[in-house]
Amino acid sequence: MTADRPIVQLSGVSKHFSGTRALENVDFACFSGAIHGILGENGAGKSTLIKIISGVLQPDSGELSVNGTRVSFANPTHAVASGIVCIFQELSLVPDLSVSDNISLASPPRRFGLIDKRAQRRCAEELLARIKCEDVDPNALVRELSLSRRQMVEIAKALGKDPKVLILDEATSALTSRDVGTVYELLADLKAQNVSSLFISHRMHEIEQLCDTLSVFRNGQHIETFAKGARTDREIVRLMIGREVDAQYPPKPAPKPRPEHLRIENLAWERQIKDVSLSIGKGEIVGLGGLDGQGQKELLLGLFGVLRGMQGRVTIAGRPCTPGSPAEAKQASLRIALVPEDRKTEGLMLAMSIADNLLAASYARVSDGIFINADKARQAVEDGIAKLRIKTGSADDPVATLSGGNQQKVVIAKWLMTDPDVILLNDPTRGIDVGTKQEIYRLMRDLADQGKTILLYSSDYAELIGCCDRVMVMYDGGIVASLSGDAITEEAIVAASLNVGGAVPHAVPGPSHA
Amino acid sequence: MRNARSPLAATIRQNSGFLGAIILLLVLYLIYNLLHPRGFSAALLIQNTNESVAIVFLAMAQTVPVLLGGLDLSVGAIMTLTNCVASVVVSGSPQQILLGMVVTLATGTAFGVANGLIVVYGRLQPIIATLATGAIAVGLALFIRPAPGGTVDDDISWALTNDLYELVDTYGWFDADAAWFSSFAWVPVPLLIVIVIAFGVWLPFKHTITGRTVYAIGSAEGAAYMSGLNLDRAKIAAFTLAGFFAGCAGLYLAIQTSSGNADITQAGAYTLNSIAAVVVGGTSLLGGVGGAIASLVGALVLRVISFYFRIVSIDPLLQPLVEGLVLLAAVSLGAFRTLRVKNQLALFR
Amino acid sequence: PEVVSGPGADPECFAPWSAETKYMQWPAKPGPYKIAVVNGFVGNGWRIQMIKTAKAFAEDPSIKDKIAEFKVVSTGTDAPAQLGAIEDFINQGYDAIVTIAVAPDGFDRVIRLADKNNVVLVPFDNVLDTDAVMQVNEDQLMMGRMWAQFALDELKAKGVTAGKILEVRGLPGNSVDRDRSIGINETFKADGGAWEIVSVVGNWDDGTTQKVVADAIAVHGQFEAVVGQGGSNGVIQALSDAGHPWVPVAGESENGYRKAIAKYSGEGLKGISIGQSPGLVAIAMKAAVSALEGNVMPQLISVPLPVATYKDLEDGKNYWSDLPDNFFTVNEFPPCGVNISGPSIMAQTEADLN
Amino acid sequence: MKIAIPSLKSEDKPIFIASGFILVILSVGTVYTLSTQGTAPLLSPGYLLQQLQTGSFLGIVAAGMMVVILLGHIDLSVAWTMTAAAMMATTVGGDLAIPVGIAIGVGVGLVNGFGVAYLRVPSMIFTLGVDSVLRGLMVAHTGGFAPQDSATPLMRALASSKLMGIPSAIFVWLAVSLVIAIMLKRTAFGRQIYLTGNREMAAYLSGVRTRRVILASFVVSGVCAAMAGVMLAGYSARAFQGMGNAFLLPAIAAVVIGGTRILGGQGRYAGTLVGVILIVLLNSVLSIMQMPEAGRQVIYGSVIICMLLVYGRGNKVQS
Ligand SMILES: Nc1ncnc2c1ncn2[C@@H]1O[C@H](COP(=O)(O)OP(=O)(O)OP(=O)(O)O)[C@@H](O)[C@H]1O
Ligand SMILES: Nc1ncnc2c1ncn2[C@@H]1O[C@H](COP(=O)(O)OP(=O)(O)OP(=O)(O)O)[C@@H](O)[C@H]1O
Ligand SMILES: [Mg+2]
Ligand SMILES: [Mg+2]
Repeated sequence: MTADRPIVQLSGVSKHFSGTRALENVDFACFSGAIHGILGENGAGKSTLIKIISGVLQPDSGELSVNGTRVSFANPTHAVASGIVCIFQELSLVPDLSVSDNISLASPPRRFGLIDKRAQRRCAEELLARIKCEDVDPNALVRELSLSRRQMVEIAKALGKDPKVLILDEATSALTSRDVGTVYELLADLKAQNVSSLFISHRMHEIEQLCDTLSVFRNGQHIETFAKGARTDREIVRLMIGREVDAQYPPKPAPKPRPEHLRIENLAWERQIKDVSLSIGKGEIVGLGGLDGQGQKELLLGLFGVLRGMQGRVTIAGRPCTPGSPAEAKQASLRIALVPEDRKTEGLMLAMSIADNLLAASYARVSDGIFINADKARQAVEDGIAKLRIKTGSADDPVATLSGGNQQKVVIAKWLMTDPDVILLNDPTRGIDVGTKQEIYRLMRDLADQGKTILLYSSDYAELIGCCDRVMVMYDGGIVASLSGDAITEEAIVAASLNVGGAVPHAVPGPSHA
Repeated sequence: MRNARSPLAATIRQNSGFLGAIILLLVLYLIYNLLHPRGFSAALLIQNTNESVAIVFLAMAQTVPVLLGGLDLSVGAIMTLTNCVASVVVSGSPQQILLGMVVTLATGTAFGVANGLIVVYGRLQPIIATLATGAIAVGLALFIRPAPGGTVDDDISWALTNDLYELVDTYGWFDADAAWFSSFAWVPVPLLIVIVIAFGVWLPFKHTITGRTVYAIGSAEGAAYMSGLNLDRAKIAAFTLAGFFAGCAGLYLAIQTSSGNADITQAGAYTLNSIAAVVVGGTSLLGGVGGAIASLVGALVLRVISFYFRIVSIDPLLQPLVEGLVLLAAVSLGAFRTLRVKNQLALFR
Repeated sequence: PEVVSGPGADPECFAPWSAETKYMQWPAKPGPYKIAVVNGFVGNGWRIQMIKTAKAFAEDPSIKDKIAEFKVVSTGTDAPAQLGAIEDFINQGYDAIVTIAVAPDGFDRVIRLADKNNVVLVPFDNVLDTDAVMQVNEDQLMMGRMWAQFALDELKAKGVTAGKILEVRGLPGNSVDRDRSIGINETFKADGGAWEIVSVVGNWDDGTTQKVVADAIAVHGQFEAVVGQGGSNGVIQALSDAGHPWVPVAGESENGYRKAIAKYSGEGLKGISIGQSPGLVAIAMKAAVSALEGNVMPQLISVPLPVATYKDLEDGKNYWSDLPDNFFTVNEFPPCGVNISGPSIMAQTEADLN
Repeated sequence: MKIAIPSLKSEDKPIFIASGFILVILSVGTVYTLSTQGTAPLLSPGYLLQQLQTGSFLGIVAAGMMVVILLGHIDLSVAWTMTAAAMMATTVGGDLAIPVGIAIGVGVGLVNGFGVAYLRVPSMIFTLGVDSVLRGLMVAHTGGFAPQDSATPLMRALASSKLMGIPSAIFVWLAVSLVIAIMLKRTAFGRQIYLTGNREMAAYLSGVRTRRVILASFVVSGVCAAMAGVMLAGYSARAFQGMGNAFLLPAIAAVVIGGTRILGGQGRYAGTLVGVILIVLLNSVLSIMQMPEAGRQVIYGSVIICMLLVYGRGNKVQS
């Protein structure tokens, strides 16, 4: 009925940040009852677009109309009042408030002008049930939840605002496939109620499965909008990054015997890691799979020296590896690197320059005695930027001005500059566009070929399948399956993730063909 | 942990610092009374509450900006300013006295509003903005009262610093010796004042959207903004409330001493003690966690510690050292938590 | 207490402030007594010396037997805490409380409670603006006048009748500062000479005083005399660092200041030293005991100003050239039997203690 | 007067504005002296050098304070660190005086750093506790036996003698400034201070030993305060109780006026230098104008607010 009148429409919208052109003369429309995917590489302007739609940013020029009337939102509250609800790329939950407080943060049920905690809790329970998250305690603090649970709470919170237009800016980047499935169903439900959704994701298969209209952005420009199926994947990728991308994943080398490098025996810590044993060869990429929060993060942190009171034995090239801190882990004798989960709080000093961030882990390498050698430092920064093709104006700009994907590249580049030997990656491609992802995959393989040992946790099964020589699936703190070669399939990973067989592994999985 | 789904269990888990402070307070105060020759008497309770009111109010004042993630270094100065204002206006007929009290509280509140406006529209860091406005407040106090003195009404001073009996007796509202009254005639008026303000102003505020926004800002300002909360209003409200509580402290101080005194060192000492009280109460200086009631308890803990110097024998020249060590120990109590932390990332926030 | 007519006991020691001073009498209590000293701020030399004097005097044979329990607490510059401490000692059943008030007002409640419980409350040094309690002090107004008069006399002797005088004030807002400054200024005004008084604020603190005096010299060039309320060591230091010629100086009773006067008076540093003595605490304690014994006491006890000019300085008697600068030389009051000298408590060495 | 250079980097802005304000203060003071006594002593080298001399004590304290503030912490113990260092130095006397004073600073810094970095007590409150412990120690020290309090000749020489007509204290201040400035800009430790101040968790995960950085920074602050205390004792020729009290708030104000972010992570040393000069001159001119305390406090507060407002209102927080 309203298919011909867009619910949200932008015409001629431009937005500039000091020096960067984030959006340029963009015309864009979204219709009721549509699930509209937005694609584009990192820094294409997707987040800027939805920030304008949801009132966080105001366009420099151009207009925004909702339901045919011209509007100008001064802040997100105005947008919410018009039914536009956004789940932002950087979550907007308050960690020290409870889940139920968060869900009805801006407009809680009230009695006598005061917040009615009980009604609020009921409301939270209903919404959580609707997205099948009954396991989340409405009284728990958001701080106590894992990232994927937080994303689900964020979705519940958005639902509670009764949206006409629901915007998800990479809101599924940390979700496991079960939750993604729930979100699919939810969006389908909403669609049936004539609610339209704007969906941003760098996971092509998600977009494909879910959306009925796709729009591609590149360099701040709206390139094209088309119906699902009108274009092939290849074509879409070309539209996005302006060039062909053939194979997403670099070819895996043939399985071959590798000398054992990193060996983990009977590792245990608190209740999160239970008797994990694992051995990785030189030049091998081992994936960690499983649902979110099954101890993968702790395992990586533990190897990196962050956890105290670990039990078990870890050796690197036969020598014991017991770093007491990241500083010890990165030292010459161990040379471990960790790309952490959350770049914003764990990876970057947002207000500092790109150069300072890149050098953060390698001052020792660019210093002569106690003084920093300015030439060496500049050279190292240039190399880092070039190696990962970080899209930046100047290395002296604050890292906060980079798009999410480029920020992620800064974190990776920072660690590559230390010339690590063992590389621990915690979901390194979260929020990264296909083009960049491909570069990162190639880089990982190159590093492996140079003899580095790589342990990769990813919430994206495709990535595990495409990149890893072997995949360990974790469940409740332990490794429940070790897959290698052709056995690495989505079915196998999913089955193991849910621990369907209830298998408890005994044998120490060794390097392939060792 | 996940299984503890009852709201009570969650509350206890999330307020362990506060509960610790309450237990500490009860233990300390019990022992003090046991050691004191007139322990467990109404006279002692009146004396103890009287001497705690100002710092309790100030600790509550400090809490609200701290919850925002800022510090208000002007609370002591606002107390001093309102103390001086009260010493001028709280006298005369009962109506004038009442008006004077309102004016005093309004002064504190207005100064808080000014702090809020500067922080919000000047986009200055609270800690440094209030360092500056604190100097201004003390300056104004000195203008009003270049030398200590003043004329606060004697009756009100006596009535409000004693028990209910004296209050009723002073103003002759009814027969203070009435039988029904005797069972709570001993209740100290200052205690009632603190309870009424703490539970009548703070608790409702905490359960408004603005109050919750204060917590949200302290915990994650960006998220609060993105969630469509009105940050500016909450920030201004927080400093306003701080000004109001500091005004309560200044007013009570004026009533208690029947005078005003623009004492710069006292203003500074009170500000710093208010921060200490907030920390001892279990409110995080990073914001988002804690509350004014907790700080009330924190302030009482610090006060009770100082009571001990009057009943135990220590060399008077070692007293400042012991005091310092006890303060250091009190604020380091929370450190035991860090020794238990197994995931070092939990140490940073 | 009852207001009675004089004369009071031991007038040599407990001199009434003026002819109008009224007298008070408490009902006699059998001794020995419980006495507390409630100090405010601690953390400067004067207060430390005061506390040491109090402790030493409590052990003095003349009074030891009359004291059953003696306690000193410091509450900091915190009026409620000081009031609370006084009230606490009243509640604990102490017989007398000696105090340095953090403010000249605000003690109505504790005065009322003390009277109700027949407790003798004796403020000294920083006294109260009330005549309802017995107090012990030196006459600050008179001190200001004597300082100014001395400077005027010395200037006259030099033949100087006009010029700039530097006045160094104390802690702003304090009544002692106010009274001394009034005394100084009215004396200069009364003189009729063309004196221009430049005031700077030294907070009674050596460091601050030194800085503000140095600044004033840099800006004004030269002063005919310096009348400082405190921080006298700082005045001397600033004058000497600036190469300012020695001129008449009025100041307190720090040993360092007296040393300097003794050394340079020949070169023109004609100095007068009048100090607020930490020994006041002993007189206040003695007065409290006397009141408890039922003697008639003046309401305001005036302790004579311990004046010493460059003419009467004598090494080893009223200053000590071989001892540190920071203690206050005037500590003892022989008419009162208070014989604890500054050096005897402030110049003990570690060896002396053994 | 000075036209602001158009493309001033935001970090340099405070330095230029504060410098401009220094000129304003001097002009106001000069107008005052011209109108009251017809001379302009404030513009004489003698006066200015004297201000720099007394400013050098504050300057050295502020240098250390800045390092700690860059971390997002604060050191409220500087007042009694100064006093304790000075008193212990004069008590010991002789050649050991200065080393003992500095050692006190190291000790205090270690305690502060331990409490803040390892026990993770907020610095605002831990250093406050350390300050009162130090005060207690000094009271006990004076109370126990009479310590010697006169400064050694070397202390006197460092603080109040002149070299080529310039007070030697200024040279000490310059030397400290140079060390701190180079340390902040050109050493790994300095950069790690900024990293830690911006986000300790990310710095820690980058392999920065953030706890040691914090510990060391507090030691720097403690040593600076101790040096200032020892020199102040040299300037006054003696050490005395409470001699550092007048330095805490001005030191913080100077750092902030110099453009250092009070929450840490941003700031240039040159700013602190200018901030110290501004504060010292402001105090001095107000004292010369015989401004009553009330007016002085109001002006003090207003200056800080106005300066910060013109530096540009802080950036909005991003999510
Ligand atoms: N606050 C800002 N200041 C300066 N530049 C900015 C700012 N926010 C975004 N930009 C720039 O605008 C461009 C578009 O950024 P935007 O966040 O919209 O990208 P995106 O498409 O969401 O990328 P990603 O997929 O990485 O999230 C980028 O070049 C980015 O560097
Ligand atoms: N991204 C954000 N994150 C958190 N808070 C924000 C954000 N943007 C704005 N705010 C808050 O909202 C308030 C209002 O912002 P707004 O942009 O309307 O300010 P303004 O008064 O228009 O300022 P200016 O005149 O500088 O543009 C700000 O004071 C700020 O605290
Ligand atoms: Mg984005
Ligand atoms: Mg705006």
